[in-house]
Amino acid sequence: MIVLDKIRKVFNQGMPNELVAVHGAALDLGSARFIVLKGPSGSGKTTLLSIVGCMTRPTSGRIILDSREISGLPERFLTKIRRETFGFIFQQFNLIRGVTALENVMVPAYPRGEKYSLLRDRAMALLELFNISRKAASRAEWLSGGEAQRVVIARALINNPSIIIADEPTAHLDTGLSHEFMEIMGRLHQEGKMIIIASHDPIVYESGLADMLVGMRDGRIESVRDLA
Amino acid sequence: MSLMVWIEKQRNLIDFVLSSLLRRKGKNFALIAAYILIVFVLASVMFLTHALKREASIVLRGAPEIIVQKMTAGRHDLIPKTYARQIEKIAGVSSAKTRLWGYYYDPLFKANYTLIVPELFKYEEGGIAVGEGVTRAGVTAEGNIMPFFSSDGKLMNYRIREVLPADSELVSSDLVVMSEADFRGLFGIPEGLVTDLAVSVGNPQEVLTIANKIKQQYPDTRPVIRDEIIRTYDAIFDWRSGILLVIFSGALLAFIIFSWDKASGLSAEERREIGILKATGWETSDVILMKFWEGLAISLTSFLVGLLLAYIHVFFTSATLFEPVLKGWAVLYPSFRIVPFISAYQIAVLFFLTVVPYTTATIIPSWSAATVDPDLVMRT
Amino acid sequence: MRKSAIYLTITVINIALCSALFMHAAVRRKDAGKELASQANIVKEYQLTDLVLFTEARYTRHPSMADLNTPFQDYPFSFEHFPSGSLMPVPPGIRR
Amino acid sequence: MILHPAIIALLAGSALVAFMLLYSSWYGIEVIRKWDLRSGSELQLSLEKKTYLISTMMAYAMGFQLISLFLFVYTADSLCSLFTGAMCAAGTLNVNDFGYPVFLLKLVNFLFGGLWLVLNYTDNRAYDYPMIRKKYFFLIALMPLVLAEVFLQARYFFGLEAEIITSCCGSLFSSSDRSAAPGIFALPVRLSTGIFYGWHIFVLGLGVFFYKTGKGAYFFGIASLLLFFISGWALIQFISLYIYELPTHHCPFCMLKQEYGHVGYLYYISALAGCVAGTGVGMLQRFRHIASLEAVIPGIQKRLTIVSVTCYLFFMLAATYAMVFSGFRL
Repeated sequence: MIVLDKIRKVFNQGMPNELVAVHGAALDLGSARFIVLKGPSGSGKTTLLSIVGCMTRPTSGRIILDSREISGLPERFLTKIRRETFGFIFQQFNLIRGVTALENVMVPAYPRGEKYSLLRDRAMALLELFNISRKAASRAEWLSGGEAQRVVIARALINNPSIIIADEPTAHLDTGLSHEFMEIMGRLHQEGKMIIIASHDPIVYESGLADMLVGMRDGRIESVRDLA
Repeated sequence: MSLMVWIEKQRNLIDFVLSSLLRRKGKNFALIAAYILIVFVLASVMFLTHALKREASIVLRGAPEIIVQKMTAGRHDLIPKTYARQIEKIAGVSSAKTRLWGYYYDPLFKANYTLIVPELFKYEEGGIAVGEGVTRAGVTAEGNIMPFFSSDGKLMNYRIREVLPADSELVSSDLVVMSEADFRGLFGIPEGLVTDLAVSVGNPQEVLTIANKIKQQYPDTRPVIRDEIIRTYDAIFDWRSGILLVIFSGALLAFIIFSWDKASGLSAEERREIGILKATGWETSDVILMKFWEGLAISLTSFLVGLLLAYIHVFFTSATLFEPVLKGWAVLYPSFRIVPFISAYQIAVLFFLTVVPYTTATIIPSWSAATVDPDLVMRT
Repeated sequence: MRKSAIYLTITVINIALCSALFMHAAVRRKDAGKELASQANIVKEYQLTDLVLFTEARYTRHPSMADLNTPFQDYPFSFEHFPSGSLMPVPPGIRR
Repeated sequence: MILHPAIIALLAGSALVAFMLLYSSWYGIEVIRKWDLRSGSELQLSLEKKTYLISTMMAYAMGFQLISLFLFVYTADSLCSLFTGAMCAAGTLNVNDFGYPVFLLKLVNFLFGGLWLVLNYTDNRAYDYPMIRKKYFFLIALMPLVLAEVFLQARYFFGLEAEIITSCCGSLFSSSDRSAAPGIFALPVRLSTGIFYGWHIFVLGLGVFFYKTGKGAYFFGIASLLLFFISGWALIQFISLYIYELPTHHCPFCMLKQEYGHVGYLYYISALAGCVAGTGVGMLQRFRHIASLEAVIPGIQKRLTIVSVTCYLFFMLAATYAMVFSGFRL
């Protein structure tokens, strides 16, 4: 369960180039839902997403995750929550170059100190799940768009998060791959994971999978539509 | 956190460090090569000077306890034998022996020899014993004749009766040992005068007192104490490695600036990479730890390899690369195998001189890399 | 094999080699006893005071027997000019 | 000044440590003035980032400090041949007035720095950094000591001129008196051995008691701090005699040499680690009621207790070993 209360995020505070990215956003995102954040670029979607995902701390306001206030936590502790709760999929694939697909999937779990063989088996199983285990030993930059996309999803799942956050995931995919991506997201949602996607791509917000549509503009929440 | 988890975490981080180091092979190998070179040169200097210092202090323990020289107008002058008899009477002096020695410049081979007269010379007049270096410089051998020009211009021929053992070259390389009569004849030194005196003292604690007494009794002399000689060698070699270090510190500094620059000049690619790590669940201290392992992988490897190479250089090849420096313009250069006097202390000093500055130089850059905001990857 | 395992193996080998140096040094020092004794014998027998390291000039050959003014003996205003002189100062023990 | 590689290394090393501490203190002041965890302002975020840098720097600085402590002693030892009458580090340190103060400052700074790291480690385990101001005050208070060390060390090395006649360890740490060490150290052997073992066992007992019941942390802390001094005193007073197997050799430095199998390192390191860990237990006791630390502190204290007790036990066993297997009898 995630509740946002009067979230405000300011960049370059007190400088001439001060920028208010999010203006007092208040939102109850509930739990285990499929949420799409809709809005033009520069509307504050990404910033809001990174605040929800415990990547950035808001300048003011409160975030409550599973009835615990986390907005005042220093980074050391936020990271732990982020690692255990969220899986991320970025606009670019953001795979680490020069490293194999398998290692790319494993990297987020490295600091946890899990036994290496177990971790590797888990990563392989995920690659298997998305039918790209044959590419496990290929370097990230040798993967095709579709393969990279699936490796990225596998990476987001390696720490077994309950919430998946995706920022403009289809921006660099063709129509076919975009549909495939949404299909996988639908499958994960059915398995009980909460999905939060920020996008202005109709394939995403008209897919019929979302049960909550949030519209944003100029750093403010414009509309909240519950489709469930 | 249990120990196994901790170890596994460190190993995971090392895995990642190696992946990312190998990805930028060229740059990192250049860095490691420069690092190895630095360690190699420093370690070679320290190994060489320390080993020579130790060897000098062991070997020279047999040198005369006090050498008494006469000074005339500020110059070392011949000393009358009567001084020896007077000095022997000082309480505590067990003996005062005369020494005859000097230099001879051989115009044929452009080499400087040291000519000495031992207390007891084994061979008859006309026979000499020479050091290994002399036979090399003069292309001669045992049984051959060696020509010398005396002070009044006459040609004197001496037969080499013995070549001093090769393993003593460090102290005997340029020696020409001859009888007293030959020496006096060659240089025209009158009877009754000698080069200097070697005084031995019964109780080692009294050496200083006796040196002072000699100085009082004969104000025109200068006593040189053996401890002073050994101390002088210690100081010479400490000074030498110190000064080389100071000269070398320019290179060291340049290297440190280079590694600082390399560590802090994060490319956009590296920043993005660390952003990815942090966004997907690495904490700042994990990244700092990862950077610590990166620094350790580079510095430990370079340190150990540099150390190995320096050891081989100094003790297997007798510091060939430094020979021009040690040799200078000398024609005679002893060929000696240096006895490897090394200690953990030297390793610690080297470590402090190379690894510590490198590590310090990378602390701030690796911190600033580690504090890249995780949402960086979302904003770009 | 994991990369960390390879690296750790290499490092362990490196450290082992470095400790082998110490053992080699210890063995060589033991062997050198004869060599050192032979040198010490010569030193004692001929009452020597210095090592034959720098034979290029008289005062570099016997640093312990030299004076502060030795380099200038040839000519009062000449500067000391031998290569080893740039590395080796006049011994401090002679100064008093 | 003697131009020796180790001297250059030590001077450069302590300059680096001083620089790191100055830098940390500078930001420490800012943290003390402006820290506000509830705020998400950019200033606060950048201060939080700085705390990582300061922790890292301090950890490195302490590592260097430990190496430099031994390097300092060892360098003094290797320089002794340059000074008439100096036979080991004890004589060289006595060449001018700065040698011993530097050595003592190095010890003290290591102990305080170790305590700071314990405090920092604990504070970082709490989600609201409850001790942040205290720990930076501590850091700033540590500053003058470190600067003094750097300054005195430079004075010491610059003041070294070969050949000043000094007293060696023979006259420094011994007297003809049968009851061994001079001055404030002098106590009958039987009594001092008794004090050494008595206090050791007392501290070990307190440690076990604290581990079992969680009570008596302050006692344990103070007792183990005292034990450090008692151990050092015992080392000079009588343990050294067994190590050297000589009736008048009380030098605390010679035991670091190869001739004695570098055995001194065991004593020094175990006493230093035992003291930092043990005193840390007492220090943390003050903070155990802070809400966010309540769950954290007892665990850390227990681990520190294990470290401290193990180290001191090790010290005692090593000393006993030296006494039993020494050819020397008092």
